Amino acid sequence: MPLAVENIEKSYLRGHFRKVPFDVLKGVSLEIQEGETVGLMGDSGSGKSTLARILAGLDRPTSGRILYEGSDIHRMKRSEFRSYRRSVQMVFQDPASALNPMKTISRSLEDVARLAGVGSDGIEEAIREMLAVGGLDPEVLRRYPDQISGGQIQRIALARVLFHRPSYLILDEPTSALDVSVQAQILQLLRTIQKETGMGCLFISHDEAVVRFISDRVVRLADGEISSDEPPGI
Amino acid sequence: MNRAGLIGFAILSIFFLMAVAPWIFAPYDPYIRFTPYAEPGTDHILGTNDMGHDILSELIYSARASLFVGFVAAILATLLGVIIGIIAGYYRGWIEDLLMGVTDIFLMIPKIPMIIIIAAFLGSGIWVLILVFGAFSWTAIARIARSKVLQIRESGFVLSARCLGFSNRFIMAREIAPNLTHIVFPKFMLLAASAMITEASISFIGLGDPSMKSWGVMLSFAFTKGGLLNGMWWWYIPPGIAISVCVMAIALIGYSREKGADIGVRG
Amino acid sequence: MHAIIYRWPRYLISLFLIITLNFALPRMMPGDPIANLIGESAYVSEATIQEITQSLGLDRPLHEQFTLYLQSLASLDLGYSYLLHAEVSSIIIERMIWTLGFVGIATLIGVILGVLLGAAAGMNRSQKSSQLWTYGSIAISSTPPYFLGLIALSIFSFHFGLFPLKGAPATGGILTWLHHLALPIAVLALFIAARNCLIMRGSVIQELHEHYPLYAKAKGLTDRMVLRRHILKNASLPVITQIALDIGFIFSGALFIEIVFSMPGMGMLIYDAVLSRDYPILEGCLLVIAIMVILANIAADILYGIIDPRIRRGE
Amino acid sequence: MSRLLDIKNLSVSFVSGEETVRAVTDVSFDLCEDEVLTLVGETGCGKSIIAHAISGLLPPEALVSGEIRYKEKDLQSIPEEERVLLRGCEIGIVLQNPSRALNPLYTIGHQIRETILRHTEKSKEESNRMVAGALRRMGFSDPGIEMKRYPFESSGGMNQRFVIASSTILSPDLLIADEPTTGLDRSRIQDVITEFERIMEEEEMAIILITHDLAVARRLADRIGIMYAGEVVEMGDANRIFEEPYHPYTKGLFGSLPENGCVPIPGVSPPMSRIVSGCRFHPRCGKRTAVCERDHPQLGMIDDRYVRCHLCHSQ
Repeated sequence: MPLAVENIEKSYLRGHFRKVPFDVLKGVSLEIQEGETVGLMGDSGSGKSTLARILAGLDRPTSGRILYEGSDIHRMKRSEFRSYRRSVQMVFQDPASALNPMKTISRSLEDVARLAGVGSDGIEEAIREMLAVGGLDPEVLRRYPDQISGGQIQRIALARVLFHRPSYLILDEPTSALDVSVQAQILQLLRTIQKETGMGCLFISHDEAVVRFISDRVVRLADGEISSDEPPGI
Repeated sequence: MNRAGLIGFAILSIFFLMAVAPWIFAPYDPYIRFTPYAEPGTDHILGTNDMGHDILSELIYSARASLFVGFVAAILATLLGVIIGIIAGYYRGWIEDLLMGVTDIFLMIPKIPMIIIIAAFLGSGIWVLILVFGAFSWTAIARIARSKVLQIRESGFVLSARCLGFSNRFIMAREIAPNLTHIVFPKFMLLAASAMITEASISFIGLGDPSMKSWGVMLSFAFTKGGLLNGMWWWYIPPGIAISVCVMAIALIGYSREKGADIGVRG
Repeated sequence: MHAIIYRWPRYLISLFLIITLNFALPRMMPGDPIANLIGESAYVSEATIQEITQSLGLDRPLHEQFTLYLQSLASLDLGYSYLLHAEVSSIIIERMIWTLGFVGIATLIGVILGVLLGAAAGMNRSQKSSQLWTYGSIAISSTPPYFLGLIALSIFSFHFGLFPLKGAPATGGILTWLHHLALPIAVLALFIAARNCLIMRGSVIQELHEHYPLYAKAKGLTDRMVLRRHILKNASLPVITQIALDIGFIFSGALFIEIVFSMPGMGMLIYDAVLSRDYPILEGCLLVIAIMVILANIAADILYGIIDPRIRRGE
Repeated sequence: MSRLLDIKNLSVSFVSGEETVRAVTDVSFDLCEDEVLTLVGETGCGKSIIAHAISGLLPPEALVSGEIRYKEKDLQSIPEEERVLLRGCEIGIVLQNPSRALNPLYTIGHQIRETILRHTEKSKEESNRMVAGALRRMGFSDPGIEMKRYPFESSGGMNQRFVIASSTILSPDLLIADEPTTGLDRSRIQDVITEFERIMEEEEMAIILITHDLAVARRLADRIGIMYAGEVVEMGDANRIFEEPYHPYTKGLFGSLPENGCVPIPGVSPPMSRIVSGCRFHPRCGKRTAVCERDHPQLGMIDDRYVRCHLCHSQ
């Protein structure tokens, strides 16, 4: 089942004293197929992060529909929306704030497992599984996020959202704050995971080379509108 | 914690012990009457007051009221402030506008005159002081909590928690609130300090709780019953010093936890 | 300017809240409302009570009473003190001049002293003198201001006899006046300086963590120039807001210092009113102090707008 | 071309508590007039520390050893007053995060002018003309408007160009740019690169460019130094190194670029507080031998460049 947005518009009121409406997205339509990686490019201010947040259900569009399994997610029943939430996951840019700094890694993973309904006896197994997906040493478990590297954090963030077995994954500049050698590790990990799970991905980046490497299709966003949508080879 | 903070902690612990078990420290029951106006000597290290009460014992027994007012009022104000700040910062929109408008309005109400007038009408009592102080002191905490929440709510771990499907309550209580401790704790300590000074001030003008002994009440009697005019320094200096030292201990702990503004030599 | 336009409803609501509270307190509190309105220890005749009931509309519903109350406030009528036998407004004005002068001078000295010491303490944190200012400020701000006054009084007036015991001369020229006021002003100024020193110090340290001081150094400015031309201005922004919010606190401190020095200002007025439960006076004082705090906040907003282009030019 | 800068055995370390962080170890290089040297490396490799050490902007707790000779003067031993005056005048410095490098409370014009007024006797009007001229050369058609702007009114890319203008307004002999493109959008990065290219073309200036962005390095550098764990591991002509890297780390770094297939280097960079014995790269090197684990390799000349690797030398 594809994930699609139809004619999405989003405007904010800007300014503290005189509120001026500001259009971030001006009618964007996009469809992501299962198993497909769509690269989304654009400068800051082009609306790419806003689009990602709308897809993840974090923001509501001013108008337009988000369709998943044929129904509009903002017209869903609470329980349906909750299951949508789990099917579409998101990974964020800044590794420094990707995990709660007040929790140990083990605690962060445990909370997700519990949320997914894993009982106390299954927790350890669940955490081991998540570590295996991220290719991480169990030694990181007792650390706090500021005691491990940015690359390790992004692996944990990735492994954690995969625990919900989402059908779609949105990645908002997941490697922009990382060094190239670490970026290569994460991109390779993402490729492997995607091959195994057949997820659809929306990969946001401002780096042409990265997007070309990872995507099946490249969509460019400029001033809140899609300016091109083509295979990465060109 | 730095050295100053540790010293503060040690001093505060002693005061707490005095508050919990004053009989360990005090030489007499503070209500026994000896010869009034006795000068400091071997029997009464700090002399006696106009009622003949041993001043040192009174001083030690007074720790309880002062600390109780300080910390209970601070806890009340902090809880209120943190809850309002988190809700305003997390939900944003009209809830934020409303709550922050209320905060701004409360911020401008002069606290001590307010407490004076309410205590004058309602009669003096420790709970009047605590409730009124709490009701008018949460504003600063609400402001800093909200501005911190505004930052945190956009950070990856909170957005991820929303995507992962955690409830808003879980996110506010378990993801956001713990991250506020290091900015709220110093303010909490300073609030406790400020509540203790307020108690001492209010008691000084005769609006203290007559059923409890406190340093402010002691000072008030020393001032009105001629302690100052007769040069009986042992009557009015010790309670004042006790307030200052205790408040300073609390403040030192607070400042030592304030990020960036830490006192003392580092790096 | 935008900030003020944006915030003026808050000032108004704040004032309105105080007025409403003033109106409600005597009428809601336990006890006889008449006693609450005229003060517990005031003795008045039956006829006067009738008159008060009439003029305040106490026999009418609350909202009509409130309208009457607002009308009298609008004509600057704060009520009548049956204990002092005078209009509350005229009593307060007479006393306020003292307090305003006292607070004004002390605030000026205290703020300048505190900001300078705080800036110095923030710039060189490891210096001995910086630590002295810092710990000294913590000690002073940990002390109730009136206790500071008591100590000053007992040392300088009792032991050394340098200053008079009472803070207000009945007659005499400016020198007598200064002689009487020097000690209370010094105590309040010290108290204000201590608070501002800590605020400024924290503010400077925070600015030092910013990147622009480093870039200013990269232009060839010395540390002293960076402090004077860059950090001082930026760091004083939060201090302005803080002073405005502190005005209520400074006033309260001043009231207690006045009591200790028996100065004929609002502090003594409140003290006497508390002892004799002269409620009209207490209510009038609360309103006046609240108005001053609001005015201070408006002034701070204007000043902030002048200094900070981000506010001046809007978003 | 004569030598402008000569750095010998520069080491910088920080002591915090029990730990010693050796941020830079034994770095030597020289720089000719009119030459662009780029130091490339990943987070924490010490490249920015070198920039700050040359500029004299390291925090006081940094322990610096070695020699930094600028125009035959040892910058470490000249008096601080002399060194301060070099900054902004002879040595221009551009820092990362331009929007934070500028003071939010002053206009762009004021902040660029500050450099001129600090180092020359020029009047305010003359300085303003100079600033306007510089901005016009950068392609701002109406410099008057730009000069009246505040930093919060311009984008990050624009602010970075203002910072560059300010740092180069007195035509320094040496320009040190620390991550000037970090945090900017691709197209803004392009603007900044264009700006550097213009400076290289129009002005006689030696440039040290610190960056982690290989694309930027490739565009601008004459010579390039690759850093790993506080050391230079390979240094030489930029084109030659990009064509054919020798050191295993350089090879790994280029291989992890997406355009080269994203082949990652196994493992992670070591923490600078616990440095491994032998070659610092050996735990991650696929070709390591017993020598690599035991002996620390020296930076030696191979063909046209310097390389720090046992294997390259034994081939």
